[in-house]
Amino acid sequence: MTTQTATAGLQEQGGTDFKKVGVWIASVGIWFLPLLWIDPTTYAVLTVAGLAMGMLIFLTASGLTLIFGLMDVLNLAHGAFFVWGAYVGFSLLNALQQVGWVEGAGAAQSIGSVLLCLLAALVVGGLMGIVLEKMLVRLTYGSHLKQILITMGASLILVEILKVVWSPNDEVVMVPAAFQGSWDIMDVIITKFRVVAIVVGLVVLGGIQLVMMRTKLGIIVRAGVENKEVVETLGYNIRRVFTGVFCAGAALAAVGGTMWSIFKEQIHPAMGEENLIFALIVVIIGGMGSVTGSFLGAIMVGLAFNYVAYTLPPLALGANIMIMAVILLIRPTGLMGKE
Amino acid sequence: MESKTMQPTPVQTERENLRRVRFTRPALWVQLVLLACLIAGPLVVPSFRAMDVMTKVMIFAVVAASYDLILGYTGILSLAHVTFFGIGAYSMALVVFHSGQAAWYHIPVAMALAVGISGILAVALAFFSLRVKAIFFTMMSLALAEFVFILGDQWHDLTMGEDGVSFSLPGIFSVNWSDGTFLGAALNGRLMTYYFILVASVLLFIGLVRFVRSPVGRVLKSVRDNEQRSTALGYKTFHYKVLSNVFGSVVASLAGVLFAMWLGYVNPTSVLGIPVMLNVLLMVIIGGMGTLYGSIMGAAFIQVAEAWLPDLQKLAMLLLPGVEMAQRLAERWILYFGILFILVVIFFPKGIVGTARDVIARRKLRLAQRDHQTGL
Amino acid sequence: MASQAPVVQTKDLTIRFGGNVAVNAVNLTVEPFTLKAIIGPNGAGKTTLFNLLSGQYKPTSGSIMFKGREIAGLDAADRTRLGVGRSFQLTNIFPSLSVLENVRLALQSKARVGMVFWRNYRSYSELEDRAYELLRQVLMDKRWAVEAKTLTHGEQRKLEIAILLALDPELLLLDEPTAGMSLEEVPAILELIQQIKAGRNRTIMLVEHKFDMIMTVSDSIAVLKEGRLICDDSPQAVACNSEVLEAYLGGGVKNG
Amino acid sequence: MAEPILSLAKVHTYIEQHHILQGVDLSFMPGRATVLLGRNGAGKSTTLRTVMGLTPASSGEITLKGRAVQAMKPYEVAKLGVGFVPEDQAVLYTLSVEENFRLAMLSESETTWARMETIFQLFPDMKKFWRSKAGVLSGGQKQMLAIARAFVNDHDLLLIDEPSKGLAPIVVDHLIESINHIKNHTTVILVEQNFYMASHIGVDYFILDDGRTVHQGLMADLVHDDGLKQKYLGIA
Repeated sequence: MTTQTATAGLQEQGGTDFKKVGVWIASVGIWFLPLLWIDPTTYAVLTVAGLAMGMLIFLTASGLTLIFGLMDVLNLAHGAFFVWGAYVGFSLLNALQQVGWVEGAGAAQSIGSVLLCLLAALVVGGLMGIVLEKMLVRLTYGSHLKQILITMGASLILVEILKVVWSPNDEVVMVPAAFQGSWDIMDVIITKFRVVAIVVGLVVLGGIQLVMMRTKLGIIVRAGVENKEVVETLGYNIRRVFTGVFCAGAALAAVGGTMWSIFKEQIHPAMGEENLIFALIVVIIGGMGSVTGSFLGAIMVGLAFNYVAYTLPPLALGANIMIMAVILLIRPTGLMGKE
Repeated sequence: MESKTMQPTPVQTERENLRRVRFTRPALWVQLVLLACLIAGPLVVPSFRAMDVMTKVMIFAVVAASYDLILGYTGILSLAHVTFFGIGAYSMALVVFHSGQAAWYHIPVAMALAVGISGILAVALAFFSLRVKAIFFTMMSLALAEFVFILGDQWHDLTMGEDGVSFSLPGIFSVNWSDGTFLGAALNGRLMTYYFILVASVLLFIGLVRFVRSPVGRVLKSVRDNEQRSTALGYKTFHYKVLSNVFGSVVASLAGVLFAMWLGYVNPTSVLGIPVMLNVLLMVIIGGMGTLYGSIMGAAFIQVAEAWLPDLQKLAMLLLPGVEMAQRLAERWILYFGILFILVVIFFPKGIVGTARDVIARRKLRLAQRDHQTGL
Repeated sequence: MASQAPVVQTKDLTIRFGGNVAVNAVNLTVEPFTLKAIIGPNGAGKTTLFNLLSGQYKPTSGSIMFKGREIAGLDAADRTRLGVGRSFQLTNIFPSLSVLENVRLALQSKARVGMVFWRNYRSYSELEDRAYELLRQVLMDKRWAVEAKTLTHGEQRKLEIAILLALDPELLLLDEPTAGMSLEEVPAILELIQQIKAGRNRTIMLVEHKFDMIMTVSDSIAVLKEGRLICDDSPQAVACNSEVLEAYLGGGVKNG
Repeated sequence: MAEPILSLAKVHTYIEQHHILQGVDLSFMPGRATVLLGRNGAGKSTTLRTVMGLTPASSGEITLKGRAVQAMKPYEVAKLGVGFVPEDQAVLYTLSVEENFRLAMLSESETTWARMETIFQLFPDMKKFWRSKAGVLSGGQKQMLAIARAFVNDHDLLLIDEPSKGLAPIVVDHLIESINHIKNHTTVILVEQNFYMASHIGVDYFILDDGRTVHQGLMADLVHDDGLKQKYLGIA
């Protein structure tokens, strides 16, 4: 009898898998629709831009979704980590320019300077995450309202401090020489840094998946998303895991900010808030708590934004909100969200 | 049976007592004094700045109270409340602006537009996101707020973009209209607009109070307490949440119409921006969530602070002339705002009115206990 | 005759949670103005059956007729309006509202003025008076003004029954009304149930573990085991049924 | 006489405003399986959860191997060598069986993996479904997993909450067999409504009622005491 129920369970899964394939084909197919009014060359350029943008949004969204899934915390200060990452990267690039590693630098120096920036952002973001979690977020577990208010307050403070340390105005970011310019592949212009962005996004996705699927830490985090109490009674300090995940999420957001600043070649203090909106949409689309879901969501948002922005610029964000609404109508918990 | 007709039950006694003190309870007097101050204010203190602050307090008290209905009484955290306020403000501005010449009927048309658009939008927002976890609503509302802001900022043909829209009001509300003096104060368009806003915001506020004290308000309270139980009593809790959300949003949009009338100018940052939303949120929390009257306190606190904080900044700069960092810090008043925000949430979660009510309730309890003991 | 139609009639009522069949093809009939007790070991599906009847869950298959009308597709609020009242295993009241308000809200729902938003709720004085009357019935009138969370456990259960009576349901579903009560408090609840039954205008279904209590109050007893209805008979017949005893003493009687 | 491995003295626990444990006194001897009995809502599960620190005691003392643990966090109690099997087959559905076991291992050492061999002998299904998600297991298999999981570490004390809940009789028999095997190495405290299971595992018993200890003794005596069973357990 026991084996019967088990096989029944497996069959059931097989059934949903089949349905899933159909949905997958349909949802991939939709992305070729813009070809009806956009010429193929432009479409290819927009697609690369959209993928790059999606990857960068994913950096912010992955942390947001993990923090929500594990800790049930909606962290509205996530945009602040992002913008701090951007400014740290900007300052470090300025400093590196003094030693000639940025403009007019060789390939190795260019790669080195970007890696240094990412490392600096990682450290700063991570530290900010730990401090924020230990000082403030810890007080708000269990109350969404308090979380939202406190993290929003923290976000205001962090962005204001940023304006004091740097300036409230736009700044131009220098791009390391090796990443300036673009390649021309059969009339398709591909900006070099977009490719870097895609690579970094894929590396981060791979890294997260590796840690989550292959390590003990990953098992603990996934188990914590499902049932915190069981994890605690098995002898793990879930609070420490919380701090760790919050720190990692903040670090990822800061890395995303640095990448974004080089990608856009300019920064301003409100960019964290703007990116947070994208990340929230992505997290809702993907299903709160799912890294894979937010990856898919980020790609969708990045692509849709670029296709629509090319056709009707002011409606680009609106298109993403429409996608979100449609997905919520079909699946109220998002693409990969738990029921 | 006879004893029932002879002796009123304690419930009936209490009701009778309440009815008897209807016109003598202290809260009523506080309200009347407040109203009298608002009516006499512009006549007694003929300062435009004072009148400006008073008007903004009235309007934002209504916005904050309507937000409290959603946040405090229904337990939904919306970040799009100011969006509805902005829709009202833009309705007023654009109706006049696009018709070229202001006419008296533009005001009711703008109000109808505000109610219609925000009503439909509120229903749609609630329908999409209230069915699942409440947290979805928050995120959806934030996205909506951002979207409407971008529309206001970039749909240049309709909204004039970030430059905003200036317009003049018709008839006796026009800044150019004046007709001698009244009780020593200049009788002009400003004053008439002020009184119009006074009447309208008092009516809106009374509407909110009535809503909260109606059977619907009681159901909302029960939903916050134990939603499953409300459902088992036969209440469709989803409908109640939608109703209160729509009612609150519509009131906010009407307040937006009043705000536009007062300023004669709207732009995206002043009526749609996230900082305005945070302002309103802070008003509700400082005043006390779920108290409605707290909104008046909260609105007064924030508006007064905003009006006179720049003076404080100038003072700080005078006192510390050489320190550049101090000046930069003084400029960033949102920083203090953020700190205040966190401190209030952590240390003063019940707000002014909520804390006051707690103190009064505790004192009553202590008195009752003492009576009980001495009675023995 | 229409009045003789059973109050509740389920046909092949089934609900699955994943692979687990919590209620399995249950055919149950409850006659008007009788008291039917539902017993069975833990995990037998008693509370799940109640959840199906009151609309907290939707059945996977099967039908539920209430006074000859199919209700399986209706939600909990609609069923309450039709006359299905439900008490919960864990005490389920509005903790921060007053005792009177707890009952008044139930009456307000029944009076269908819940959607009124322009009148003061206190202007419906008849609801308040009726609520007080009901509190008197369950001997709780002295406590009308306090917050419900300050009541003792037994008082909260009494309040719950007052709320249930306020809904004026034809069918009362009582899920372990004495659970977690101290032994001194049980007789009062028992008396209350007897009193409701003596009124001859309501049908009661009762989930209870206290076997002696069930034997005295019920007209018939249905026994569930692993989601199946294994017996539905008079109290005397059920008490002698060997399968029932086995179900009660646990799964292993035949092996041990 | 030996020191008790775990003892509770005048323990009170509140869940929100409900006073669940109202002065529980218990002591458990090492090496003797003990069953906590009592009707629904008597406070049995809460007793285990209070020992684990999941619903902290508001007053009273809990002593584990001579150390006061009432103020400890669940993970600290677990690290002192206490295994806990919660009710309702609390395995992690989205993790594979393998990952469920790896999660439970406090250290993934040679000896731990050696222990797995014994577990596979006791629970052959665990080997069979090693790579499957725990969510696809049947109720009985999930319960097996939850218990087997607690067996991978060298626990001194194992708290098991209603393992038989919702299981078919044949599965219950298998469970009894495997818990009796564990009993030889570890002190077991079992909360159980199923009297058949309780009587086949327990050596000592306690009866709780209304959050208080009302009776205690040897299981062998209780089996024949119909009066007591009727009074506190509602069975005869």
